[in-house]
Amino acid sequence: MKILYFAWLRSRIGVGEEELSPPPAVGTVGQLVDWLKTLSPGHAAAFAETALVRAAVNQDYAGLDHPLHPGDEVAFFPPVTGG
Amino acid sequence: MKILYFAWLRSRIGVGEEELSPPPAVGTVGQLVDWLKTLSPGHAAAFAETALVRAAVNQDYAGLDHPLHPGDEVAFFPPVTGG
Amino acid sequence: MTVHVQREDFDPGAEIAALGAGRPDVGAVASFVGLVRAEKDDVSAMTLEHYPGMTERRIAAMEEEARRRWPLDGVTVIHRYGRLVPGDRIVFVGVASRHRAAAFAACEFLIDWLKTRAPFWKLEETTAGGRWVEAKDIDDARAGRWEIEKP
Amino acid sequence: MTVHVQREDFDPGAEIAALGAGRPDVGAVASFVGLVRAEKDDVSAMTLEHYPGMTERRIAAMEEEARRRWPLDGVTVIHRYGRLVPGDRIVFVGVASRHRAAAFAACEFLIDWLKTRAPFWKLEETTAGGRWVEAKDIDDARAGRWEIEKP
Repeated sequence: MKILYFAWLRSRIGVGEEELSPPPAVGTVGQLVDWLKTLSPGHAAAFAETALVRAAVNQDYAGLDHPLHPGDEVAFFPPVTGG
Repeated sequence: MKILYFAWLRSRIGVGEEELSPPPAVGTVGQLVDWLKTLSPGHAAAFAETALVRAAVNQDYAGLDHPLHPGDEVAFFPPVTGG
Repeated sequence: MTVHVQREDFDPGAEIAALGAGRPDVGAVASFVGLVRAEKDDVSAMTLEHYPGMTERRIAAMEEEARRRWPLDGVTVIHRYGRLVPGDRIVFVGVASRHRAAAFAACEFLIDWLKTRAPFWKLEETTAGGRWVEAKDIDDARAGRWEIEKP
Repeated sequence: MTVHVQREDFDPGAEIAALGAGRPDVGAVASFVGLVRAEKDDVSAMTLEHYPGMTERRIAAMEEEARRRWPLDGVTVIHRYGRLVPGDRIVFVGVASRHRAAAFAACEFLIDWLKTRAPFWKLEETTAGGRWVEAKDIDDARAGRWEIEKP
């Protein structure tokens, strides 16, 4: 599963992209966040305040309960500040 | 008093501008229209359907009851079709 | 504030750039360009007549009104007259503001006014000769209400 | 339909001309240009990061949504990324239509979406280093609602 990080999530985690294989129990975006938090202090810091984190699955915005499948592209980022 | 005509009012009257001295009884735009109608068949044709004629006094839109003074610039034209 | 009533064409890009130039507080420029449409098969061109003097004064008054209603940093209005063919630019309204909602609202306010109240008249060239365009809202026109407008 | 997410500057005048070119049915082109504002004294520049791929797809989806809602003849969206300084152009939305009300509504709809939902993030350069801009509607951000959006 391809995981992308943008803005300060990328800064805290230290990489913008990683290829990971979560355990089979990880079936939703929320479960993925809980699992990612355990990977490193940087991951834990990035996801410390989940209220400030947004997600996209396969390049479309997705909620915490969005189901995940092998091969999905999942991205995490702060609220957008474009335009 | 300077009187201006635009669009098909000008075509019917034959001139775009004339300097006229209405009689003292002409004190409003409406009274001016009634007097202008008597000047020529062209004037009568231009003002035949007053519902299709608009007026401006001193370059601001004005109603039939707008008062007139010597030296005023009065214009008559159809509903606008700009832009 | 810039108002031009002119025979010549204009450059929308240059006007938009001028509205933002040297004003680092301006974040938004909303603009409108009106083009002559090829609406009727028998119309090859049109001539736009206006009331010189009144046109400029009334547009300027509407600009002031727009500035009273919204916080604006710059306004440019250009309206052409004379002979135009389908595809020609006919009118430009550009509004600069810190706030995009204000820029849009003022821009739409000004073009709506120009389209319905500015003293312009269109003479279409047809195969059968010249034809004055009637106001679209013919019910309004026939209602016999003479314009009273205090901008 | 034209969507560009690019590092390079763009030419609003050329984009507006392209929206009307060769389409004599188009009578109205409404457009918006967003500029980088010099809002804070200590900010000399910013770097705009985005999510390549998702940005283009989501903008295209919103264009389709706009075309469903209004009768449009052409839509152009350009959004820059990378390093920008105050006064730089950052975003362009242009909409062509027979009807000016539709052109304005669709243009405002698209820029509102770009400003609040497109996956862009601003990193300000300050005298003290880089600083990620927080979303303006911080109450919204803190409400903990993860984005669910079906354009």
